[in-house]
Amino acid sequence: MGAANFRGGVHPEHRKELTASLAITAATIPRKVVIPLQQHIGAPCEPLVKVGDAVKVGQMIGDSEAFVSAPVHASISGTVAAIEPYNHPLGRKVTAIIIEGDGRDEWCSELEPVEKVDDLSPEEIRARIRSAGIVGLGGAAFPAHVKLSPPEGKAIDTVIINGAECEPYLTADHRLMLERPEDIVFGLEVIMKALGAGRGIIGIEDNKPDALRVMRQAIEGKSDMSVVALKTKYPQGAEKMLILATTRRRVPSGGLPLDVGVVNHNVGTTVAIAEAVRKGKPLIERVVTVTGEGVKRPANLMVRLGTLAGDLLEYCGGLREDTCKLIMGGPMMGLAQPTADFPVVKGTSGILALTAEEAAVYENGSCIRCASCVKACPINLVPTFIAQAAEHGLFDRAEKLHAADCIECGCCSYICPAGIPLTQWIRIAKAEVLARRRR
Amino acid sequence: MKNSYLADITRGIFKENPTFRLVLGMCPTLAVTVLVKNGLGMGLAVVAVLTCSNIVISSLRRFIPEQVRIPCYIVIIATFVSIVEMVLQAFVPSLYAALGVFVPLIVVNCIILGRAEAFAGKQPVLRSLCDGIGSGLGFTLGLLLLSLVREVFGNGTLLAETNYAVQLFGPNFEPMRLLAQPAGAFLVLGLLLALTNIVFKRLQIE
Amino acid sequence: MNGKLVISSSPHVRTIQSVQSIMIDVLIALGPVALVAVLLFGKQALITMAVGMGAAMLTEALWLRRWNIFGDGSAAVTGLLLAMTLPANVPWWIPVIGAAAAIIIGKQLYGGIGQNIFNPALVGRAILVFSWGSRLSGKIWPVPKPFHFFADISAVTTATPLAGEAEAMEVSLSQLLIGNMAGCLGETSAIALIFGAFWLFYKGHIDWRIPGGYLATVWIMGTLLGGGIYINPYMTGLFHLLTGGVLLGALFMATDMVTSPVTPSGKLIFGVGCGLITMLIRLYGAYPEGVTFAILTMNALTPLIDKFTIPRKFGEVKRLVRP
Amino acid sequence: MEKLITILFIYILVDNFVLQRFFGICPFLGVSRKMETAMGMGMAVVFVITISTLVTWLIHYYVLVPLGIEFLQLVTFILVIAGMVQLVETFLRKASPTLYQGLGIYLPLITTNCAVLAVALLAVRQEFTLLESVVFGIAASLGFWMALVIMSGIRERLELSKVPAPLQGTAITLITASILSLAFMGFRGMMTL
Repeated sequence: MGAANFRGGVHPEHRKELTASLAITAATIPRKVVIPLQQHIGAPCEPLVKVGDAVKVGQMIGDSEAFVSAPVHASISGTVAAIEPYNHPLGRKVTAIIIEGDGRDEWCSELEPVEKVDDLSPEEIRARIRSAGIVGLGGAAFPAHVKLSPPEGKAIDTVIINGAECEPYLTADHRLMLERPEDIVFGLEVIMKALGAGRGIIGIEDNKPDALRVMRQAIEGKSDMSVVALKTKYPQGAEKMLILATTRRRVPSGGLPLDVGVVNHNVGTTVAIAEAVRKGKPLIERVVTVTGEGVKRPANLMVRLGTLAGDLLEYCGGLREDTCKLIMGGPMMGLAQPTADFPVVKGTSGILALTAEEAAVYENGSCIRCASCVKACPINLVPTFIAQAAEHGLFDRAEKLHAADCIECGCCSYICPAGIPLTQWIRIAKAEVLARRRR
Repeated sequence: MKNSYLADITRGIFKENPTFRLVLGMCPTLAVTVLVKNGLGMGLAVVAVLTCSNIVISSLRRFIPEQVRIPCYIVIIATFVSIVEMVLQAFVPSLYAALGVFVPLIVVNCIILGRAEAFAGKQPVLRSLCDGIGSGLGFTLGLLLLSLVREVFGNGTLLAETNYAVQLFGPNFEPMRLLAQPAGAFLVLGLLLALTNIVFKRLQIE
Repeated sequence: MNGKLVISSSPHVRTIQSVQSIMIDVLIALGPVALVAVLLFGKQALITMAVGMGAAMLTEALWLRRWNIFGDGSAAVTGLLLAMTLPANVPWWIPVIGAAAAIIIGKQLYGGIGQNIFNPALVGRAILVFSWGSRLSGKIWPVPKPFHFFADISAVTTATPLAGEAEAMEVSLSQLLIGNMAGCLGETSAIALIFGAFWLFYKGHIDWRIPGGYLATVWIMGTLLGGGIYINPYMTGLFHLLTGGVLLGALFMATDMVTSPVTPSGKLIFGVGCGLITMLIRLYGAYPEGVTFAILTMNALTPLIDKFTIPRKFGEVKRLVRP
Repeated sequence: MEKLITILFIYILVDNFVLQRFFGICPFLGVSRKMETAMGMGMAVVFVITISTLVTWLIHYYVLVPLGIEFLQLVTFILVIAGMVQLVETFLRKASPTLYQGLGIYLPLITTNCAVLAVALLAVRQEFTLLESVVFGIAASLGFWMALVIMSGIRERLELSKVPAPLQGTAITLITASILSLAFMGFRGMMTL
């Protein structure tokens, strides 16, 4: 049997060799952190502290009443210097709590550590995960406890841990699998328990044989878990593609994984869940791959949330002269940043500095109808037609062509020989179509 | 006042040229323009019908009830077309044969009904006469241009099948036969249209 | 770090493939065919192809007022493909007019690369066929003189194998494969055509569906009707595959990206349609060859095919697959 | 029977009314911008041509010829067609409102579609029998419909492409028709009457 696969996708250069062999090291604890009150999908948090308050590491400093939300915690000890709007990597200013550190790194612990999962009920697990402020660390930043609370009548039988890490350059998840396999297995157990799921699958792209080996060893003796080798192809880590590849189930258009009895979590999230449940540790740090030809010393770093990207890049030796693009996330779906003055948030899997040589230039040439985008689209759309409709403002036509189903993976733009920024056009169409539906 | 008569004539030839500006009466334009002789013949036949029907419709405009005006117009036009058909058949049978079914089809040539509806049904007789002549000549001009291109390059002749026939090129010339085919008619008309679009744009700018 | 950071929408990396690289791949794929044509028909083949390519590139450069004669390479492909559909002994002005018509009428009037509805090379060829038909698709074709580069190939002529029963009987299978027979430059050698097409398949520039649908339809119709009750026993399915422009058309013309459907099922429909029309014309029409008309007709139907074959989107299922 | 099939085949493909015979060019250029209108117009034309051919044929052989007034052919035919269009319109409005909604707006335009009169005249000139005339009408109008729909598909695509300004609209449509006509010339000689 070959590696698990899906239809479509592209094969961008991996460029993971820059950091794949570098073990995760802790970055220095910053003097100042900026903690946005919204680092997740859902309702923003209200601050629980005032300017001038002293805070300790792990202290909850923002929370919300809403179910779909996640609290935020202080990631260093010190004083709250300001609560004001600050640059957010998603592109707008968001109210953030700015903490000046005292350099002492004093921890506060509100949760009791547990040694055995069996001691906790599903409700307790969910409560711990929520209060730890855990969200999807793969980038989507969807609150983890919400995913673990399926609505009535939706039975979940399978939990998939996403270790595909199909984005080029990024190696954070890869390193976690090599270095923290027990945490991942423990986290998976916890998730399965919370959902009452009988099957756990860890999906890993087959360009990471060492991770496959380590994880296979880690699950030895656990009959309800399996490690699946995935064909190396972008976007193998996209929710729908991963579920199709590992279980042959198709998430219906407009539906969620739980519609096919599946919940999936990223490797990083799983580790965070393990730590929250076992040690009571809130989400105050995460692994960030700082890489790209523009970075002088690429690294996989354990970074306190709220650390400014500029400080992190400084720690990695600074940027090269010919850096032309700074990206939060991977090169396929990440967001280009105008400055390095933005904090690491829960969804920051990587900080990428690309030189002019690596970064693509899209010039919006004439479509030659080569159908590369049609072949590449994992969702079976006809990207060039949607883009064309969007370009001419024909949003009815774009809707008929299923613009709203686009997962914005970027395959079509990547593969287009004419250099048309198809994904960008489709995003415009998708936004318009969704806006019209709401109206 | 005189100026307005002249304007009625020139408007049909240039500004509202049926072929190039209004894109009307395309069927005969494309079909009969293989030779200049046919194009010219068709053009003049339309001038005759258009002028006569314009005069009659204009002079009867107060007596034709609004609701049945279209059938009335059609009967008037059909009458003149029948007359022209018989005249052609009697005096220039070769032309009549060449134009074929397109002679009776002048009835449904949208230029004629269009002028009746837009102009002759509302305007006095003299002006309608001028309008008829103008639009008719404009149409003839279109046919002439198209048939000129098609005959010269598609056949290598000028005014073939008439007493003034000229062989334009030497014996080694191989004419572009395509232009004499239906596809050639579409092609040349399309190109001429684009060309007039360019010319008119330039004129309007200056 | 100097200068400003560039802000743009993701993705931030891109394939190295470009329109130009695709066109160069097509030219490479046409290499073997061109080589065989020169070996068979000598200098006249070389002149015809060079003139066709040159005229096409020059016309496009003049139209676009561009100094770079090669540009994205699409004009060179059009010119070469047009020359491939001509016999070796045409006068020089035939490829010149054909290439100019192909570029202007077939392509630039529609707005240039990617915008045209019809395959430009075939538009050029169709215009030539109906203007100077006796020059390029008459009954009399030059006979190849292999390896005689300077020979005058117009001296000895014959009919194409497609002309009728007697002519079909005269060619052997090896002749059909190697191309040592009367025909257009790019139509004679089946081996060279298939060899070249492999490069395009390897590079992923052509989808199997168009040539597959085309060739299968021709073979099936040829076997059922060509060698059966109609016309003659020598014109079998294989004969129809290897003669005339079927291979050139199916592998290089019908697969033209711009003028064929983009959807997978659309491509198959397109291929089958081309095959059907080609064989209808060959078996029942007035012309011995139908490839040009078949592909042009299907080009016209491409927007409709595209419109009605939009693939089913991911997860578009009524019933959920649950274990 | 064979003749009927031949007529059908010839007037759809070989001697296409629009592309080879230049009948109905004005609606062909005018309503081929959108697929939906092309479909509606095509359907309406098939409807009207079939019925009017039947009626004009009957009038010609049972009224005009016996009375010896063939010179009135043109006037009667065009009046019959105009009347037929009116009649079809009224009938449809009562009998099938949905169909009327689809075809209604195109019906008045058909009076000046020269294809209708051309079919009526040619049916008589070519001395077709009644059945042959009706088949001829169906074939000619189906050919018209086909050309219209093909062109509408192409024009919907052209609308999104970069056709140079002077050619936009009718000019590029004519050039497209030219190449389409070229392609259809390949069907020549497949069948003859």
